[in-house]
Amino acid sequence: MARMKFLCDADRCIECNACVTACKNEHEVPWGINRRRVVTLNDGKPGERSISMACMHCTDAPCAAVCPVNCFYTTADAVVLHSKDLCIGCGYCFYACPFGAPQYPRVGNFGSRGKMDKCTYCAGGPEADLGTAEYEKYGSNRLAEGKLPLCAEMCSTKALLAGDGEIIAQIYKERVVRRGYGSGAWGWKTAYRETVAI
Amino acid sequence: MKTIVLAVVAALALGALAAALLTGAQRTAYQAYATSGARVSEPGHNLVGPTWSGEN
Amino acid sequence: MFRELGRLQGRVSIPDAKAATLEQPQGRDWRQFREGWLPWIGALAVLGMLLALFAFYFTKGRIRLDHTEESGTKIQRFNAFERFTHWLTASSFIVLALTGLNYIFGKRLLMPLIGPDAFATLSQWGKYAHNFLAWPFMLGIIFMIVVWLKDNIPNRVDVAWVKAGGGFLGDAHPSAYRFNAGQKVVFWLVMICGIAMSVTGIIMLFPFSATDINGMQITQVVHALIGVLFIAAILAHIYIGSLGMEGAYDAMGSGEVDLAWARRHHDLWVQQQEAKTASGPQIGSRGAVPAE
Amino acid sequence: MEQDKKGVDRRKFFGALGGASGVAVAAAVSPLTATVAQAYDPGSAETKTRYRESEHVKAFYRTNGYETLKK
Repeated sequence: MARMKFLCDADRCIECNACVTACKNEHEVPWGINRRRVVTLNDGKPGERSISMACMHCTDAPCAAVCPVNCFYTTADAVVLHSKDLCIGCGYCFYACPFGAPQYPRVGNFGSRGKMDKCTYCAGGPEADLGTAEYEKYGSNRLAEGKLPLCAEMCSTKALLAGDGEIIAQIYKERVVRRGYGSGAWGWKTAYRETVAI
Repeated sequence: MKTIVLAVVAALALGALAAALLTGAQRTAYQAYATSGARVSEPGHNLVGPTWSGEN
Repeated sequence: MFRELGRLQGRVSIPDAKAATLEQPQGRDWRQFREGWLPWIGALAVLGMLLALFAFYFTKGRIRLDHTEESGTKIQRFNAFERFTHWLTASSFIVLALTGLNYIFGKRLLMPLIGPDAFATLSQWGKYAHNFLAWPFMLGIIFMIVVWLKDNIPNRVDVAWVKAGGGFLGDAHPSAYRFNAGQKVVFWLVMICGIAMSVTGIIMLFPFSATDINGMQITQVVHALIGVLFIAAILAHIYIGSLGMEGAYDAMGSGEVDLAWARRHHDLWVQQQEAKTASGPQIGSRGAVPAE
Repeated sequence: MEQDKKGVDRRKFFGALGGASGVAVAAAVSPLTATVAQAYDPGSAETKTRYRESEHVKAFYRTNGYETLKK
């Protein structure tokens, strides 16, 4: 069965932040919540790399393991989702997440920070697919529409890949072979515990 | 016994006071992560549901 | 590649400093602590203490009150403010302990029993209780410093008390001032643990205002570890103060203890009080009541 | 006399507590061993696979790998 993954080709990412904007628009994410963000390493120095990062939908997800109310679940597509009805906003998932994916609508004190929000791989939540309730809590469900996450679909430099992990890894490997270099699939070892042969 | 009841009541009252003060001083993400260049008004109720009161 | 070794810090265009951390593999270590070590440490500490107390109760039984001619005469041991301080701290501590344990064991023990929805609601309220009742607890700790610090400075009598086994081993009743060495240990334990819990708790109450993600993880580890040990220690305190020793509860319940009990457990303190009041208002306020 | 009676009641209470803690040990130990990420099950309708290799998705793979992907 297809296993959904994200792959950011850091040699192609130009830090245009269009993936961030597309995500915000697609799901009507409020200001201050960033399901996806672009981080620039070695900014202004030789070897500068920009990586678009969101929830990587890990195998054996740390957020799901540490959640004190077990509000996470993994779909058959290996997408890690959570229920905002169960979430108590404790913030443990943010401590455990290697990628800083979980977001909270309120930031000051721990007591009332609100329900956690994170990238859903454009796959909605536990409510019925493509319903209003699902959209209001989790955003749109493009996977149910037979599409892929918008951030990857609209990436102008084709840096951000989404979809079946085997296919996108193949695309990336062949790119690296063709151009002769590649800085690796960022976060894959942390998220999926697999060796990418590049 | 009277002192115990008084202490429990005081604990609850102080807890309620702390709740009121801390929740009042709470900042939302759209206030915290906006720069001066952004005009952020009401960010909408999306992703938390239309019945979200701004609490919890 | 270096990405497995450590944290990757970059720059982001959004004014959220913690978003600039691209990867922090330390999250997996924290997960290992929270899901691997903490439940075991917590279960061993709490259940181990319960079993130890259980064993103690059945081998040694309650520590009884000696019935002498002074039984029935009362002496004030804790005034109203001291009792208020104790119960303010104690009642918030109990809620904090239960809701704190809920973070560790709730999903393992309670969630299968009551279902995810009810458990999530309960945990939500538990979280509020934990966050907001922390403040009366911290106030109680401050009050305790004010009212009891002066009586808890260790001195030579405590050494003798410890050498005599505190009266638990054998039948000897070593001398003690207002607080014996065991009680001083409880006091300092509450002080050290309470202050550590308060400091780490405040850091976590205002996430990322004082430290970054790895600092938050370390803070949580310290808070959780001290928390479970604190709970185990307080279980022993609750036992000895209620079930374990006859007459001990009265000190915090009504504030007045039996003079015979006081003489046996805190002889030097009784002498001090008698000297201070010259058998005045503190002692025998109710007059002698025949022993039961 | 009355205190002796109390002691017996309390002893029974404590024995029951001890028994309960024994049950708690048994209950606690079994889930402690599970450290793999686990979560609640919202039902098969919610965890079913939604991804399909539709024309839309195939177009995405094609355009992203248009130089290299032999498919």
